[in-house]
Amino acid sequence: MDDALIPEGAKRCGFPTFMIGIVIVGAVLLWGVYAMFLCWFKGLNQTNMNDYYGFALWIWADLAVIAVGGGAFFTGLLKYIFKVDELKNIINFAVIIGFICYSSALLILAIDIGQPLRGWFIFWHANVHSMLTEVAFCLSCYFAVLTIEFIPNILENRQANKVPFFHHLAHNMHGVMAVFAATGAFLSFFHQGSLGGVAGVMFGRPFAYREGLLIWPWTFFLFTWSAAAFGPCFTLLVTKITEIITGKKLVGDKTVHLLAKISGWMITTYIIAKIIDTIYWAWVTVPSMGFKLSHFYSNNGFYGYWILITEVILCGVVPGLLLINKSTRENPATRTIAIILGVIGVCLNRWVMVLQIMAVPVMSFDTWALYIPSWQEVATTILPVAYGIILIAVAYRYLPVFPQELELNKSADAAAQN
Amino acid sequence: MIENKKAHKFGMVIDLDKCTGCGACMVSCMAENNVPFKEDESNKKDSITWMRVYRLTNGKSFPETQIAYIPRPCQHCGGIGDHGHSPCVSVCPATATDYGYDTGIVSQIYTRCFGCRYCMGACPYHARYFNWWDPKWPEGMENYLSPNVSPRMRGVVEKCSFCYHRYQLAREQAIVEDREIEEMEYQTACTTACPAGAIVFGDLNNPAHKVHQIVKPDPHPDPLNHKVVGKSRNPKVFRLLERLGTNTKVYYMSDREWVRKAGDNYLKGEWENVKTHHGASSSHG
Amino acid sequence: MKIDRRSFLGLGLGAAAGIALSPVGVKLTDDSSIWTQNWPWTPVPEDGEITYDRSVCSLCPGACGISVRKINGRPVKIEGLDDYPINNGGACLHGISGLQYLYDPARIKTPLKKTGNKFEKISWDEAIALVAQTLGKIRESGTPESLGLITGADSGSMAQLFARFMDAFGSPNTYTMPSLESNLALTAAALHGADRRLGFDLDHSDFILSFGAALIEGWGAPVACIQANASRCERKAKLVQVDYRLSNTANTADKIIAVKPGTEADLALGLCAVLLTKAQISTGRLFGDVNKFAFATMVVKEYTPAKVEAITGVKAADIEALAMEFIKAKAPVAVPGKGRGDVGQSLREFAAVQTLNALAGRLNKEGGVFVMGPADYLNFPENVMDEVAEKGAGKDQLAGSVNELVDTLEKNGGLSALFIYNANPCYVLSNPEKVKAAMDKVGFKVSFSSFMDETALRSDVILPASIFLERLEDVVSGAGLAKTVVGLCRPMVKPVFDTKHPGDALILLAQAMGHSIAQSFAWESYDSCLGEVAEKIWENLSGDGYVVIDDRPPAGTPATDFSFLASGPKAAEVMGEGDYTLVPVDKMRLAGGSMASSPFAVKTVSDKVISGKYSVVEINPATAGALKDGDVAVLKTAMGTAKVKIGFNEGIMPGVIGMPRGLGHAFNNPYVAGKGVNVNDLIGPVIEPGSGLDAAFGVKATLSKA
Amino acid sequence: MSEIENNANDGPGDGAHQCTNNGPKDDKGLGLGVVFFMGAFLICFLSGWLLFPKLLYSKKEQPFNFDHNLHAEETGDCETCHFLREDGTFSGIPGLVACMECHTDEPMGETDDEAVFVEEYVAQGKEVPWLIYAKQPDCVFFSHAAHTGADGMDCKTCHGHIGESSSSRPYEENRITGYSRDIWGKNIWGIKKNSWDRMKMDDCAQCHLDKMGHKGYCFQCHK
Amino acid sequence: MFPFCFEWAWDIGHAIFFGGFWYAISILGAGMTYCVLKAAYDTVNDKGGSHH
Repeated sequence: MDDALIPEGAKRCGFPTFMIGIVIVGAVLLWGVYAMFLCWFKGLNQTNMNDYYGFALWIWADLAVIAVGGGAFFTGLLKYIFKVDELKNIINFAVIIGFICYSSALLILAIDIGQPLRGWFIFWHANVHSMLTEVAFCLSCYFAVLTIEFIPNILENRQANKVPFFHHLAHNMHGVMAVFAATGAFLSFFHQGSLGGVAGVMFGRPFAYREGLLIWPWTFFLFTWSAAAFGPCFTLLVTKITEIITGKKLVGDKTVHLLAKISGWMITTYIIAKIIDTIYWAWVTVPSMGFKLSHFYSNNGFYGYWILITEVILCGVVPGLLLINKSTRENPATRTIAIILGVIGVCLNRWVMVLQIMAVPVMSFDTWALYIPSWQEVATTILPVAYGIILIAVAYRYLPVFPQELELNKSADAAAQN
Repeated sequence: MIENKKAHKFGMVIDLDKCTGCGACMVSCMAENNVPFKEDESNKKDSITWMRVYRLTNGKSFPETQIAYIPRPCQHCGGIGDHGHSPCVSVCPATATDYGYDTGIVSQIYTRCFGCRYCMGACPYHARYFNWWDPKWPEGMENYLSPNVSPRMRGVVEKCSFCYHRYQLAREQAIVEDREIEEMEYQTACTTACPAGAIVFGDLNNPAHKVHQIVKPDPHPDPLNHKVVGKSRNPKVFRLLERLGTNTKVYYMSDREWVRKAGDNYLKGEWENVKTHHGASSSHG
Repeated sequence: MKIDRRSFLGLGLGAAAGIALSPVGVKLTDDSSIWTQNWPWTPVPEDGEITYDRSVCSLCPGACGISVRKINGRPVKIEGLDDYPINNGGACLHGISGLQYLYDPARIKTPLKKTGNKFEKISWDEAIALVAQTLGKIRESGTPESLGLITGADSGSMAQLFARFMDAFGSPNTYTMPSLESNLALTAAALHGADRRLGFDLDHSDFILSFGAALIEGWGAPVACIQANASRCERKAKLVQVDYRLSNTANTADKIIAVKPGTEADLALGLCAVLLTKAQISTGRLFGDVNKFAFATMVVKEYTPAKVEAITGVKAADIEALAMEFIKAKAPVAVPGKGRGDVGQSLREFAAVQTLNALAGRLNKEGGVFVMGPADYLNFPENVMDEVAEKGAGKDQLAGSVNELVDTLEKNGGLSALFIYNANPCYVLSNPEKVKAAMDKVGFKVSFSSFMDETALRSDVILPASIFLERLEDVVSGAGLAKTVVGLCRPMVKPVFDTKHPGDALILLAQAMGHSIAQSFAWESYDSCLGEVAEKIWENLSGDGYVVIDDRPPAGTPATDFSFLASGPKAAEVMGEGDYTLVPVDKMRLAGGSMASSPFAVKTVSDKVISGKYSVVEINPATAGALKDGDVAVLKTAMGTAKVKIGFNEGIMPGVIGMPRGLGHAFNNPYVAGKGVNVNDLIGPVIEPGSGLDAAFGVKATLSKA
Repeated sequence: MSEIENNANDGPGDGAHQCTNNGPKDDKGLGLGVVFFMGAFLICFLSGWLLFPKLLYSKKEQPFNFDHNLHAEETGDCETCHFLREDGTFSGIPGLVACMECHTDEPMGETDDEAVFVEEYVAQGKEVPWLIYAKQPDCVFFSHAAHTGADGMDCKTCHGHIGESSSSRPYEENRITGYSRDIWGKNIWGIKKNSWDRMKMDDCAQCHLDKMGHKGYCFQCHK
Repeated sequence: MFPFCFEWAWDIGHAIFFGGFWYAISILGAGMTYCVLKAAYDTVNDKGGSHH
């Protein structure tokens, strides 16, 4: 039915099967959209956020998707600037994942604000000293970059590519992609960093506050580094999932191993920096404000030292080591474990930097505050996931996302034909 | 002409030994500033009270128990070094809140605010409140609203303004009479309401004002912590979370040591040094 | 001509480009954001000229002067009035939120008549005619004494006007709701003679011994007391609080004497005994006093420090030391009245405390207790009473107090009509179910309420009263204040609804009834009546807004009659069984009497007092057993059961649990009503013989996890 | 290159691309697209510029005509009617009581407007619901005392020559924002020629910057 | 964001921030403009399609 749109030579499931999948995920999407409209029309009272929890679940989701979406900029940086040519086999997919992550992030921000129609004030009336302003500017610009990076892939659709102008446009954009990728890397560096800065500059919140370099707290650099480190993990994870669902090998082992190796070294170096930062914070920064480390991890029903240990050791050191070690990296099982742990680790880090901050009492007579999100928050947080699945499904079906697909599945196809 | 005079630095000192926790300041503030209310206000985490009275105890058992009530308006932080870098002002992405260098008052402009709530996260005093709901008054009750303070709409942050409109009105009066504002002409609603007379408000920069005389703010940075300026040279006076460098303009006063200690966080043994330190910088004065 | 896809594409692109190059996009973006800044459903208060008007608040007996800020005549804010002799510029949260009462959702907007179970709107003419007709029939039947009146206040022209109506009608059955004022009057009557008031000169005392009085939480004139306490701190005058929980007053005190609840009188008598033995106060010194020897003998024998220790839990040595400290102070004063001192009080306790003052020679001394005469500034013309009135008014009262009246009515009935003014007995009195049952025995109930409260809901006809902001009235200070100030409450705004001044309603009613009653009420309106009867002080009253009748100690030492205590009255028993003693707790931020709290006041209340729809009970963690902070628990007493939340509080005596008073209202104001339980539902009245007071200071209770 | 030709014959394709490739054979289809494009562009462009501003604002007439010129001649200045109160606040548009200080129950002239004033407002004791051209939104605090009093500014600087008008122009209200058109200015882009053409925050800020060297702090003008 | 915005100031903070911002925007804008124009040129000059 839609054969004309499917890339030449590629095997895809039947259109009805495809639509059934889309409808099922679409239902979840609609649920999220319904919750989104509730938040827009009835206001943020639809959430369980409160004056202690001004940032809550979906801001965590926002930071988490941006972190894991960091795979796009980092892979792009490696491919186009450092000319790691092997990564051409996964760059398209990394860009799509990044596109999904960043469009979701922008959507979440649009739901999150109390006055969506005034959202543009952040640009127009920008306070350049606010980390959030930097986030907004760089995020939107980088989203434009991702769109630019995504366009050639879309234009390579079999039908679109027949249009000479589109064909040329895609070709020319490929030609100058390095410029876009460089700009994207520049923008990414700042918005990933300023997301870290959002928490790090809050000198009224000892749990969040970090000293730093010039105007940038250490969390600024840690966030950028961690996004670059864990982003590829997420790209690999989504690739793996896509391979499982499609039942096809889509990216060659060589590429996967290379990206995993790079990620492993990034994680390892990041986690060393993170450990140093944590130690300095715990032994120097925090005591200067009159706090002990234990203050942040006791006297409450949820946040214990477990969260620190899980984030740093289990989901930081462990995946780092697993990925720098050749044997564990090339073993699919241990590699998958490592990338899953890595993704959890970076999400946990964002959780801590968004939610634990709000829960920790600062005034000596204040108490811990914990919060449970409402269904509307959960639905709007799941919304991007559903949207992402649909977009990946559509892109995979109609666009030549994986250059190696045909080659890697030749024998299988041949076998099937026999 | 008005701008060129020496800048004011309006501030407050609250005598916690006089405060009875009666709540008159909270209500006076709500009535003065058109603060809305809703049916269930027992969840204090979404209940808008620009002035909030915290209750703390010394943790001992009856009859040794002691209570202290801490009225907490917006602290109008001057920020590290008192350069106007308050925790909230510095983070607002849309410049909906600023630091008035002429008064030391931290503003909040509801029509500019787009409700990102970053300022609330940055404020350790929970002095900022979000309008989760549209404000709604029972039929007819909107008749008592004051035109001097703009009612807020859903989706924006609000907070204590030190009753800035009272300053504006006092200033207009002074302008037509071609003179300066007197100390008692500009007083916040909570100050005037307090039946115990626990709140004193005025210009911390003006030695003739009572608040200055009680607080005796140290013009020099605290030698123990250079982030801290304007520390009180009165040993009974302290500020909340002074060590974070927020440099608040709301001072508290108590004879009770455990109350003064509760104003900030101290590591084991630190308090003993700090409590005797008040006089240390008095050599400047 | 072929219209194809390309044409549509052209159309679309052209339109988009055209719009993009016009101001539409920019303007709509900007204007839509401005729209959010001026949502039509967000009110915009009208601006105008600012004026200030002065009046007096009559929400509570405190009678503070208030300044009302108006914009173009529209009241927007109430503040304390500077230089007013009672509150000197201060105000309490209830007074400041006064404007919320003006537009309260529970306001009664027109006269109402009950038909079946529903209220029906009627006109004022109809309402007055209906009441006049029904009362006329009662008079015709020759039983005018079967009209009752329950009123909240005993002073001022409105009280006298109602009393005059009852007289002219021919009924002695007027009952005043218990208040600190009435309890003090009862004490003075028992000790010093009828028609006396007691005033405590806290401003000048250097040693205040408070027997549980919540001096800064609504006792007496709340603002005056808070200011007295602040000046006490400055003067370094001492406050010793006898209490079983750390009230805010206890917290501000220099010393707390922890007593078992309900044994305050015993401690006071124990202190008296110490004074008589250790301080060598010669009974002969008490000139002109009655039964002083009998009292002295009894108290020295029955209230030895050891015995008192056993009863109260206060160490004998501490009792002796306290007594000596009290007598040695320059200007000591002992203050009675647990909490606000209105309900749950016993005459024995008030008398014991006042006796302590008498023994210490503190009567009519600066910084002591003033035994004052009535605030005598009103001159009503002589009442015209016909034969029916003379006969009826001469009959005996049905009961000695409003509590006894409830008993009598519930058992035997006895009233055919009842006026209720300024009172909400169906909420305020202990065991409101019984009060409601008693009310149901009365055929015809006329309420003069401003709000559809628990009692108004059970009335047959409502003649809605304008509230204090809408009416003229003289307001006399009282409530334990050591001075007498008459203030003038003035209308700050025209009545918002179709309500009338209750004085006007009463005059119209009297005139509708005709005959001698009409002659007694021959005024054009209440306003002219007030001008006439208060003529003595009217010029100053209307000019300055207040008149200070008296603020010095009365001359001489009044005689004390010790007979009541000498007879050895027994302490009231605590009702029921249980591990805990439940006591009501008065909170400044919650109105406790007939006036419900405002939305603002309720908003300020801590989540340790109200949590959602639950009342939170205070309990010392040491005696909480398996219950945890924040648990929902079932509280059971002999009178009833309620679901409550547990709130740990180190500051309450182990074994005692405290429940906030002023919650559990049931009427149409979602901001105030439907929150928590009415503690009076759980505490049964224990009527004290001899005084008729409900002396139930608490009740035995059990708590179990829900 | 056969691909292109095929596409061109098949029809679908991008208009812009086809424009550059205008071979005579597909002139018809392409021309139509261009015509549609141009037509739609012109209609939308012109309505955006001409119709939209008209639609955006509603025109309301004042209750009756007011002759500022005449009144100003009688009283000699603006302050007689638009005065500062003793407390320094600005009285704004005079209320009925103020008008009645000169006017009486009897019409003072023979104009229809005077008759409307007397019959509909004076006789019924009703305030005249004037529509205020210079009405600022609720969030604005503006001290006339500080500007006309202390600084001695002329009314004209902000309000223009309204005092010299002899008839009341219609009041134009933005249908979305509810603002008077005088705030944004007559020009749809908000471009101004005179100091009184616009009354936006930027105008306040500009003047403050010029005179005081600083745009001022938020609370100076906001409440 | 623009020099005519209320918050705009000619100071170092704005110079760095908006310098970076407008720089990035110009790169993206210039890049895209180049691509589109070049594609249009290529299409007209029949150079497309043969490269793949």
